[in-house]
Amino acid sequence: MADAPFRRSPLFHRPPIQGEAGALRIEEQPFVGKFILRADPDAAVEPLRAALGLGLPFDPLTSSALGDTAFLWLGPDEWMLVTAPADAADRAATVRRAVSGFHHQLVDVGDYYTIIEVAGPKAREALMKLTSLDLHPRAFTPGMVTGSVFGRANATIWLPAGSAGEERFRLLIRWSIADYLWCLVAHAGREWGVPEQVPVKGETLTVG
Amino acid sequence: MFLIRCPWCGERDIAEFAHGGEAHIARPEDSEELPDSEWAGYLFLRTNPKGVIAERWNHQAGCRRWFNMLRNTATDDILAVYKVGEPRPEVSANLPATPSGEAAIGSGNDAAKVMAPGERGGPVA
Amino acid sequence: MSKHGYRLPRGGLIDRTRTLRFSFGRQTFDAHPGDTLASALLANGEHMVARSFKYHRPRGILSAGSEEPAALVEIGADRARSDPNTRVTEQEIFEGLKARPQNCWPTLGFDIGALNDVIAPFIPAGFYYKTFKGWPGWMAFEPLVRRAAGLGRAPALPDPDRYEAVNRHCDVLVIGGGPAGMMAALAAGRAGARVMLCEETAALGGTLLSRDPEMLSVDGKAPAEWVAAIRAELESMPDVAILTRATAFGYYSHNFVGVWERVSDHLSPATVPQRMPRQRLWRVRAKEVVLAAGSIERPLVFHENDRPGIMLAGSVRTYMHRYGVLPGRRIVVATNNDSGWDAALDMARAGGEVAAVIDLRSEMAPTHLTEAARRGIAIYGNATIVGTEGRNRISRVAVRPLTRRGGSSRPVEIECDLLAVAGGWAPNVALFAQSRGKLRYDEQIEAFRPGRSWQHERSAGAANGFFGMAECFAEGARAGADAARAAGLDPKPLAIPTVPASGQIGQGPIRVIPELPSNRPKHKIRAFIDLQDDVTTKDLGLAVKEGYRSVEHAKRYTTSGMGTDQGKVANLNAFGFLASVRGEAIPAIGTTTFRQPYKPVTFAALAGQHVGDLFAPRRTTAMHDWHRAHGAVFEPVGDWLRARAYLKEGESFHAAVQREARAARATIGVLDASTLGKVDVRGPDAREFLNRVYTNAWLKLAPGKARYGLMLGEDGMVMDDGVTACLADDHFHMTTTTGGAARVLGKLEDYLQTEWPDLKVYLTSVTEEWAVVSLCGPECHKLVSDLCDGLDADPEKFPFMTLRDAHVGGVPVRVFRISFTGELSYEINIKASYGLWLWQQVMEKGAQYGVTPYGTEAMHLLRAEKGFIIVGQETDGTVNPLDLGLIGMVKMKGDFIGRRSLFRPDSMRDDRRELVGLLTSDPNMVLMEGAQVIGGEAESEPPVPMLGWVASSYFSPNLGRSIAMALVKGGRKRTGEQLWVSRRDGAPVAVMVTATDFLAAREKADG
Amino acid sequence: MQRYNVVSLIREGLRGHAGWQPAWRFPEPKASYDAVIIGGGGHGLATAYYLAKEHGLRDIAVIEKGWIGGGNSGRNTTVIRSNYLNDESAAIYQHALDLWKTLGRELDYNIMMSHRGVLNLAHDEGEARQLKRRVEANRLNGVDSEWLEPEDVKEFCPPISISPAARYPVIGATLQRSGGTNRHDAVVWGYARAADSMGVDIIQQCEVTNIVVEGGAVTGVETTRGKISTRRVGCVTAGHTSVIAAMLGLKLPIESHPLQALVSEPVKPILPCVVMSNAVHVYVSQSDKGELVIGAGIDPYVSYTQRGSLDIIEHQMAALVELFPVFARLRMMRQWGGIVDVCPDASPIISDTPVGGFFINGGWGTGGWKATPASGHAFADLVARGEPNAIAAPFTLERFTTGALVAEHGAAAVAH
Repeated sequence: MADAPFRRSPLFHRPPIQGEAGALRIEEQPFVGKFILRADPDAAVEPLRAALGLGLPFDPLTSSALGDTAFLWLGPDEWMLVTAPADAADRAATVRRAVSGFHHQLVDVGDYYTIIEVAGPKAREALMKLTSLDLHPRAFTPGMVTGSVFGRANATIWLPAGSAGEERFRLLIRWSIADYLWCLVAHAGREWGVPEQVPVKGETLTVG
Repeated sequence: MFLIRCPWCGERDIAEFAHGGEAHIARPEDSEELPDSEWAGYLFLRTNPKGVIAERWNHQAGCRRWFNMLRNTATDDILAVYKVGEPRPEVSANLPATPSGEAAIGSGNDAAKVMAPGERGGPVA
Repeated sequence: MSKHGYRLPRGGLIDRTRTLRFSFGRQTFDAHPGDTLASALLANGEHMVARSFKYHRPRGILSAGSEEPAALVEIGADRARSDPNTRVTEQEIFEGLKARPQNCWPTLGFDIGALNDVIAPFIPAGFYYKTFKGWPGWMAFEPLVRRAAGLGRAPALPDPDRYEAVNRHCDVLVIGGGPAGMMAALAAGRAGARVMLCEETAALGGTLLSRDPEMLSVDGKAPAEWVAAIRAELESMPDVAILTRATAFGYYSHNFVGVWERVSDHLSPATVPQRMPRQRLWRVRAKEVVLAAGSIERPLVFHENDRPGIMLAGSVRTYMHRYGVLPGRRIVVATNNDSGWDAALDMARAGGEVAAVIDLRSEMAPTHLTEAARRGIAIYGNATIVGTEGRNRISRVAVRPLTRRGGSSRPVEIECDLLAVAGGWAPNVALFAQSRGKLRYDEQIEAFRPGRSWQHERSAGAANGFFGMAECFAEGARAGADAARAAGLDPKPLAIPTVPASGQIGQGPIRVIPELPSNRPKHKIRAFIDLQDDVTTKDLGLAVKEGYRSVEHAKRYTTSGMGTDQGKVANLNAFGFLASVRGEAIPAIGTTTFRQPYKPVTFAALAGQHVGDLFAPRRTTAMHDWHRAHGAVFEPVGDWLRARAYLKEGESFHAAVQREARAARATIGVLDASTLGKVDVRGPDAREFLNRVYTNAWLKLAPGKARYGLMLGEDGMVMDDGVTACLADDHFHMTTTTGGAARVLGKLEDYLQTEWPDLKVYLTSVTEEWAVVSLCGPECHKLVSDLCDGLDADPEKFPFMTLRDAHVGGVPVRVFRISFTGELSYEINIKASYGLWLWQQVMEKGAQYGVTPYGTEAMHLLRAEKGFIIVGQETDGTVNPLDLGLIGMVKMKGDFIGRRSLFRPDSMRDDRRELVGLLTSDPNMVLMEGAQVIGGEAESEPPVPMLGWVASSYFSPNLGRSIAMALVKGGRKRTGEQLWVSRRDGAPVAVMVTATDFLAAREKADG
Repeated sequence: MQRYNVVSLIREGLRGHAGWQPAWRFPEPKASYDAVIIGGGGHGLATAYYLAKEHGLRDIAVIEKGWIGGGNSGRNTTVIRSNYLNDESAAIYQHALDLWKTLGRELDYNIMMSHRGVLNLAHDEGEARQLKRRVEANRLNGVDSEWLEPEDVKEFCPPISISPAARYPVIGATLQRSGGTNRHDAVVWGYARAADSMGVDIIQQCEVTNIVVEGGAVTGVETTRGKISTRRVGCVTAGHTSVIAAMLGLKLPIESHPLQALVSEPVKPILPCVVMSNAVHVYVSQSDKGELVIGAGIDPYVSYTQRGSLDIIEHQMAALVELFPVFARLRMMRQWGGIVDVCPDASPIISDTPVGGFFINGGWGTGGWKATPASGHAFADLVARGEPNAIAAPFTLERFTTGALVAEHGAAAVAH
């Protein structure tokens, strides 16, 4: 019944799609736990390792992961903590305790961003239609993460390490433009049979 | 299409960056006492050189850090990239022969397209 | 042969087993797969295919590639898919291809426009600068000129096709798939480099495909076989990509190269797979580039050198060996170098009747002379062409010795239906020049060749000035290895393919004569330089004579090289002629600029996938679907779509806004405020930071309290505003305007990173983490209490400008009691994913209070009733806080962004425009926003002195009259004065200057 | 000066065009001039022309480092309009428009001034509000300008799309009917020919390398072709204004940016007017030759290379196709870049300087072409009399100190 709280992800209206023979598969990963952590790495790394058993990635464009929990390097003093939906609150609390001793910022951005997962043998080729990043296997390796421009939108791309078997790229995209990016990725996949996806439109913009 | 080396993220297309104007223009501390002319200088006056410029860039779509860059505005050759707070590096550049003239090569000038008889060939060292 | 028209009985790379039909104008013809429109037309004996731009002279097919200046047609079956100015030499044939002549009326054969040719003596270069000035004026003549100008017609309907851009990085980009390019790709590929090989035509091979396989073998194989073998090896390399039908059109800075791929232009639209785009833009970032785009043959410059049937000798060889077409039966060859002889002998071997070879030189290669003599070809050494005949196709050539010995020798007339001209080969240096390398003029080949490189590229083969086949192989291998090494790989030496001695020959010695002499007086010679724009040597001479001596002036004055081919075959001849009339050397006069693109690229390909629905993102909130479902009209705010008003069945926009605004003060109004910018500000120095970025004071704001803040630029002008709340001593929640969110965060980060690195503050945007429901109205605290578990929102207990944490249905929310309307108001923030649910809760639980959703328009109206500003409406970048009467917002002590600028002389003027209220005497008269305030009831003659302008204007349902805010010179001092607001349609409207808080005024009035 | 008209064309036609005189001389620089104008572009040549014509100064040299009209004059998209917001701007741009109307006849050179109308599109309420404010201000300033509803826009410019479904729907536009385009080369050449005929020395391939100052005042300029003494120097070097000023140790409120433009292949008439859109950042007209002439925004950084980035062009093309879906299959034939000198308030500088006898006319940013005649007219007056007239006064350097800027970002946001 309507009273019970329900959640909606920004791509609620977009069931997974794929190209022929799974050449390219596109799917939203809703409600994944996401937090921005700002802190001095030198101060934060040990307490976090102790608390989570997970170190902060120091090197640009890298990530560290333990099970479903991962830290993504976003900047020299900025990371994204990514967790399984169910663990979000616990992990955040753990981190907050660990860094409480010194100047930091931990912000829940779980609903700010959603994740579009792009997988399949053509994933790299398709994404190269959106970004000027070099996604050649030699250049963009598992574990790497970085922000870039995708079409006309900024997003963060992350290739989780050791995703056994095939690679599953994850695009972290803001709620309000997730639908645009979804359709853009789909467009990139047209040549491999991904069905056309038309952005939500049809709003009345002019008053008669 | 500049290829800019972010000090943290490495070489990226210009599309990922935002330009922040001339670098090393510090905001006056004691603006209160500053004469109007000097405040105007801070607000508006720029060297706008034909030659090496120190300019601010922000890796907007990437790590969101500001950094400084030395570029030869006569050729768009990027000479150095350095972090905020670091001193401006010494560089040598392929500068115009005359103040308003064009760099010997690599400029957009229409006159500098053909080698003068006897001019040394081969690629630029 | 007549049975096949001009198709040779054998040879060529076309598929003779299949026949395709295509049409040109009203006629229908046969062709074979592998044909271009040009080779198919020539096979059918169709030389004349177009009319020139200015004189509408008959134009034939000169070349066999993208350098074609004249043979332009319109193709396409319908009004949406039609492509004007298409080069017949590039368009591949497909079943049902429809081509039409353009720029002629009524027909190609009989074109009224050709009258221009009759009056040609009176319309020389730049004639239009000298006339059409006087009565009746240019505007009267222009329409005629415009109708005569232009070439093809633009499509009449929107383009139904799809395009896309693709990014690529590679170690080595090889441009040109000829012998040099293939060797370069092979060398780099075998070294393990990431290689891209771009070939403009449909097949790799380049010149190899324009040679007689009987005469030229590569490593003992026929050229085509060798090409196939190398291509196979390249394709077997995982990191080598081969693009055909792909033109590198632009060499930009930092080794960025634009490549234009025609994915399906060679297919009938009906047969193009749905999933394939029509064209692609490849955005290539290459570590190293190999330029192997070959060379371009120049025509000879002589009287009447522009007739259909006059072709480049090298192109004739291409038509013979690549397409199996010999475009003439009785052939004359005119040359100034050895390559013309190779062509002539080629044609003879293929069964053409070569009537004569005319060579400007007196020294000719003995091997050529003997072979020609053996074949009974008449030889004219040290000779010139003095004229030609043939209306729509050449029929006769007149020849005489270049240097007359003793008196005039009557020209010899030679019948022919094809004149093949060989003016020498020029390296294709367009991309090298685009890369800003410097050209070097080489007297040996009488052409520019790559001189000094600037970017990471090197040229190879003919593009580098080496025309022999063996040289091209060696050059390519060298360049490929060189590039791979520069890219950090370790290439191994490559075996250079062997070719028979005949393949070694380049063009040999060359004799260039800027304008061949004729028997006519100099000013009667019509020797064409630019076949498209009809530029003759006479025109260039006139330009120099009149002072347009610089190559750029001459080019612009005559339009030489400014056609769709950008002078690929014309420019060098133009420079040569200009140099000769100026009595200088070519390097001394320089060249015009080689601009991008190398050849015209469709707008749509450059736009890529970013058109239509994907043109730009549209940002929507969590409640968007509800708004849509309930009659919302939206307004774009930045990239956001915000509900502007909710129209009920049959309700007008105005009525809806009035209803919503009334409800917000009578019962409860609810607004989706999610789009407001939100920034989480945290750190021990957060207060100090806010104190520096806002005009007002922040050091003492207690946790749980909120405050309105005003942000300026350093120029002292209002940049943004918003409410910022203190969550904890070192933790704040800042809000910004919807449109300003990104700008503000960027600016604040900038100050933190560069100006105040000492401040311990972190900023993180949380704009879209929160959905925001804004409730407004005297009753709304009840609804807030109903919604929030255990929160008593009674205004007494929940003071203005404070916040509370609470829960709705167990979901945590943050409630602010703030107001943008002057009415009792609360803003509930909830995680975005619950936004829609919360909104529905508000509508359900609010029903009993008559809750009414209102949009941005009513919100604007409500805040105006209270006299609140909207940044961007009451401000325009020239308005400071004092102008807005917000002096109370400006702290006296301590610096803040923009403070100093408030003390500049102009900021202290007492006649600055100040924000005031305006009330019309007629309460129903609503002023136009943007209307100008003037000092008198009648407008004087322009310029009318203006006192200011109306920023906001509404009919207020709650005040029962119209209200307006305006920025008026010395406005506040004028309070109580009468002024006037001008109108386009009618007399100025009298208005009373008032304070801006109309609600307060009303309350006062009501006592 | 040899007259240009149909009669002379026919006469010369009959005698093989043997009798045409050079449009200008190629004089050697003299040792001294009453005034030296640095920069042989439209503004510089116009300045020399009006100095000679209206101030009787004939002993003038125009020093051009390359060939006349080779800078922004030969690279701009020749949009002519005067519908600016502020009184100060309206005054100078309208003055220019009035001069344009008769300039062809005055110079005896057809500058192809085509008053085909200029549309400025509004795509959202905010833009509409700003544009309407401009229309109102224009009307009271005597600048012809009107507001069109979408249907009227479509009627005035048939190929445009006014689909309400568009990402940036056209919700209206301002129209200045007297605006339009002209032929840039013709203007440059016309001014040069007329100035030359009054004795002005136009010295091409001559570059100023230094400006000689004695006792705080200019005494001459050093050039690649020798020293020239003079007590009056007018700097009209557009993108290079800062570079020349730097010779005197002057810093200016100017930054020089690349501005790109491009043309399509020529097609038969399809676009009857000039169309500009700030929101999607593109402006377009069709030349007499049939090419669509298209411009966009500037690159954000300082550069003197006359080159820009391809992505600017890509955005520009997407915007164009969005506004004109029927143009999609046309082709970009030629692209190029210029160097525009941009002021913080998007208004020009016509000013004296701390150095006696040294005057600056620059900072026109992306909008200088349309002002050419008025710019030259007002600057000639300043160079001749030493103080700005009423039209130039608001545009002196002083405004940057007092803060009395002439903010025209709204009216000038997109290059034109």
